[in-house]
Amino acid sequence: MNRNDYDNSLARQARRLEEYVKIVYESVFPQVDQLPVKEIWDAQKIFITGCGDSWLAGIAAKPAFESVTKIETNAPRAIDFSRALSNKNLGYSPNTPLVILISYSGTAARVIECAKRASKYGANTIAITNNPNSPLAENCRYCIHVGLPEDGEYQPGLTTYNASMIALFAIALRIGRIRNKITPLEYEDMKKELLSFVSEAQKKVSEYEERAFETALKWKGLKAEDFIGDYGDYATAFFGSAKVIETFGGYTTYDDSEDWCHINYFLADPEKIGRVVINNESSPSYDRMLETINAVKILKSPCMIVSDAKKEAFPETMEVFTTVKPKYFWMNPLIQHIPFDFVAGYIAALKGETGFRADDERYNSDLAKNRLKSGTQILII
Amino acid sequence: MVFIKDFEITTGKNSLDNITASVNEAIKESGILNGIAVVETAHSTAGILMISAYGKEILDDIVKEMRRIIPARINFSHQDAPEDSAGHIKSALFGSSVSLIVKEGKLLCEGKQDVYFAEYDGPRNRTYSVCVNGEKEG
Amino acid sequence: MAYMETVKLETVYEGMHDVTSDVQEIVKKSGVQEGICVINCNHTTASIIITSFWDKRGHVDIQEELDKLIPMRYDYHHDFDTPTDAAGHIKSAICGTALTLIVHEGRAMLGSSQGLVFCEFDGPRSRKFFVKVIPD
Amino acid sequence: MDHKDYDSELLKQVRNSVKDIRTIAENETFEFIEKCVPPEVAKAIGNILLTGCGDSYCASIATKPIFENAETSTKTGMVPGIPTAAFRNIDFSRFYNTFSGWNPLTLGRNALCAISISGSPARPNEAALRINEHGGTSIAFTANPEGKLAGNCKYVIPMTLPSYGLAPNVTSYYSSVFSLTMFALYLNCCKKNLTKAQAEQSRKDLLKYAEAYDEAVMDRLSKQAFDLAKQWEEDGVDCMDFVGDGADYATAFFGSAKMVEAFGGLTTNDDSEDWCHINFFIKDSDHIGLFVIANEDSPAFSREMETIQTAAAIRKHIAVITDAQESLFPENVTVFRVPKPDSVWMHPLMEHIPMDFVAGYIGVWRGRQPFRNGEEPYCEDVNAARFRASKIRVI
Repeated sequence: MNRNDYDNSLARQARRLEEYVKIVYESVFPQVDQLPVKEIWDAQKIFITGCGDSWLAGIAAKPAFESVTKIETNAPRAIDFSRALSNKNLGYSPNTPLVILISYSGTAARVIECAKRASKYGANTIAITNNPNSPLAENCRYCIHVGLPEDGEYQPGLTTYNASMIALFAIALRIGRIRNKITPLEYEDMKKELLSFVSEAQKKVSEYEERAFETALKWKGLKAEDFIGDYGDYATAFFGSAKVIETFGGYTTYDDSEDWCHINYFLADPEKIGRVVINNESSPSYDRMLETINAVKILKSPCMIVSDAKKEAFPETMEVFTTVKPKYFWMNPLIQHIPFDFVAGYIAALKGETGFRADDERYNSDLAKNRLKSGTQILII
Repeated sequence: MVFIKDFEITTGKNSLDNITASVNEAIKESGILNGIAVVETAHSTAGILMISAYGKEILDDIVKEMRRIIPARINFSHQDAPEDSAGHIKSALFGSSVSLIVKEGKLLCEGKQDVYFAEYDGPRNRTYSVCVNGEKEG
Repeated sequence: MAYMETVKLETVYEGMHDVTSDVQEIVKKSGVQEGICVINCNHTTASIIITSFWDKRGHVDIQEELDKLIPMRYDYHHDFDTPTDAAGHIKSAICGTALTLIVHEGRAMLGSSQGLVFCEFDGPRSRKFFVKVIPD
Repeated sequence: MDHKDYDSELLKQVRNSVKDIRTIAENETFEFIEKCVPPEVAKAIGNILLTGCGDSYCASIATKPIFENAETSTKTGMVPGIPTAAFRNIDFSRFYNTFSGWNPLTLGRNALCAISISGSPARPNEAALRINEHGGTSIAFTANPEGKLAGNCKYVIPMTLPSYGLAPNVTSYYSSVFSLTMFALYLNCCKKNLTKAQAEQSRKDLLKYAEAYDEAVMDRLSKQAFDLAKQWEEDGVDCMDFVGDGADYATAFFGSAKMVEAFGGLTTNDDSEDWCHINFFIKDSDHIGLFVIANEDSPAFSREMETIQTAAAIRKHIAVITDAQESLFPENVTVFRVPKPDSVWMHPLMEHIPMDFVAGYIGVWRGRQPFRNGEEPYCEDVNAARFRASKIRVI
């Protein structure tokens, strides 16, 4: 089995991790530095929303926003923000809440609907997109263009996910700096650390790739993948599950460390389910997740762990991918999805699957094609 | 004869750090007996001040008055952190360099006034320089 | 018999909204000829003041001078909401939120240049104030 | 064989739904709640935090809108209620305000409803200890008033729980959703967002909605579920995904949990928008069953309809739980027509029934023990130490 015969979109993007992060970094920070001071000071609550990977980027960036800006930050589902959110959260004060809306193409109907609802209440809205004259950008007060080359290979991918996260980190740092929650020293250090953390991670990418290919060979025949992660790491878990579905359409499920013990512990054929656990020493639920990992050991499932802790912290039967330990823990979700991205990409290549069922016309009919853009938009006031 | 020495300093928030010792050090090192010593910082949100050497409490008064005159408002035209925007104004108004007379190898203001590094947007890593210009012999 | 009404208005940022006609109308509707008219604005970041209505630019001066006196500093002790809100509380406390006018011959007595102005110190917001006309 | 010929502790619970709700309702009156949490304590609450594990988390999501009084239809002219947040238990215990810090001004106004039927798992107790630590009010919703959780909480609302043998819990879900609903209405009364009459009326309407699941309706749903389950088993459906929005997401989450508990079925759950972005691309579309909750008065109904049409073009096995007309849905979709309640927030109490039936029937056919009781390797985690003996750490 020669790995080079099974190259794939996710693997190619993972190898260019640092390159893309730099492009987005150079593009977003100057734009974010233009965000006006008064509205940043008016924001008493922050919502980050989007669909699919964009929504997950919001969940992944929650720890960053809460640590750096000290403002209550929520990452609701787009459908919940636009339709279910009680309107007591909106319009109670000028320019608040700050609503950050993410859509790479800027055309996702639901996210535009969220932007319209937020604007109706005088909330401050910032779009994160790669298309500055998209309908989303038009419906938002400010637009952060992530600056990725148009023709890049991003689907199925991780580049737009990382791009959204870098833009979110930039906004969080700007808010933290303006509201004096982080000192000028910390601000400069965090900006520098963001790049050095990614370049350190880039050095380990080829090691991840080799080991991930071995895992892919072992896991190719499994019935399903089950992902476990808490809070910010729940996004990394959910992202892994989304990649499985996008690349080879496999069965997956995901949960947090506590609820997994109450529900997914009972899944049938545990030996045929590959578990992917994200557990960082820097996480407040690190000790709880260790207990969950022991329960996984009891089930004798094939298990892969992504962690900033050393291999020795975990049962030896488990495949541990130790990632670079960041100075600021909230940067972990930026790179901790890489190991499993390789696994998903290689399993798909080994199974001969094309991403997004491109070869199956049922998935590419007109109805299927504009399922995200068309559809009724309703304004709940 | 011109002698320039650079210094580094890590400041705190609203800090006023007495840097007279480093000015004397530069003068001694230069060997210059009579002339002037210019103390300057190239940062746009910091400054160099000469403050009476008679009491620490004066420093608190100075910091409070500076903040009263130039409050760290959120509606400055300059779109940066309030302390940063106010810092630019303070630095411009209160000056970022002083020239001190050196007489017989010593500062004229020795014992009466001290030289302070004023941090208007800290904590930060800062640099400043002392340029001693004059003659060595009497 | 006393008569009361609520006036609702949508303010703008640093808005100075002339509400003299609203109040006079309520006094007229009350039918009270001689008595007093109490005006209450129960907000903590807004006020109702009496000032000249001839030159609207004068209203801008009031907001600007208040802003100089009470800058929108970020380091107020009250930092639960926003700096604008913190400064707004002080401006509102200074400018007051309750007024009483004399009603004579069916009208609230105001000087030839006096007008009632609703000052918004933390807008835009939807605001309301109460006018109660009480006969002698 | 007919659906009536099958029985199990799970199916018994589902069939006794209305009877059990009547029993629960008899005890869970406003006077009873008032004795547990006095009005002056209720009035002082400014912020409701709901948390629990598994089904209790579902109950939190299901009843959040009732606390928030976010009645989108202005029928009862309800005014906005209390700011409310529903948390995954680990999120509340270890992450809530951990990075941003607690707001000193609202410490005393936070009230946590810690929900746990037995009161024994570590995490709900950890949550209660945490809110006590941070100056908030802890309220236990538990069927075991002498249990650990009741001991750790300042106030206790004992929940009536008709007992059954070991089985995936459905009755306990009625108990927690109903108790939380009564507490939410009581709270809004104390805070003058609702009149006593409106609260009483809402309670009557809720019971009327439960009663609407009468013999005929339950029999029809049971038969439909039986036929669907048989068809899906014959077609080799080996995975299911569940879609619900807002409070209906609780029903989707609950349904997926029942499948796992009853027979270890592989399930995942999402909302109607995100499903189109992710689960739409699952390859083996002939062997995966989709459940969608789509009620006519739900604010997300328009999106749910679009998602059902999109799914119908690629999937064979689709079931919809709705109070709308069958004719609105594509032919190849099985429509579970359920009664229509007076208020949108009432749906989650009952709309999970069709899925419970399906879990029950498949559970009997596949012959798996509920919660894999006694089965290897699951039973090696003795007495569910994984969540009962988990170390409590209050931060």
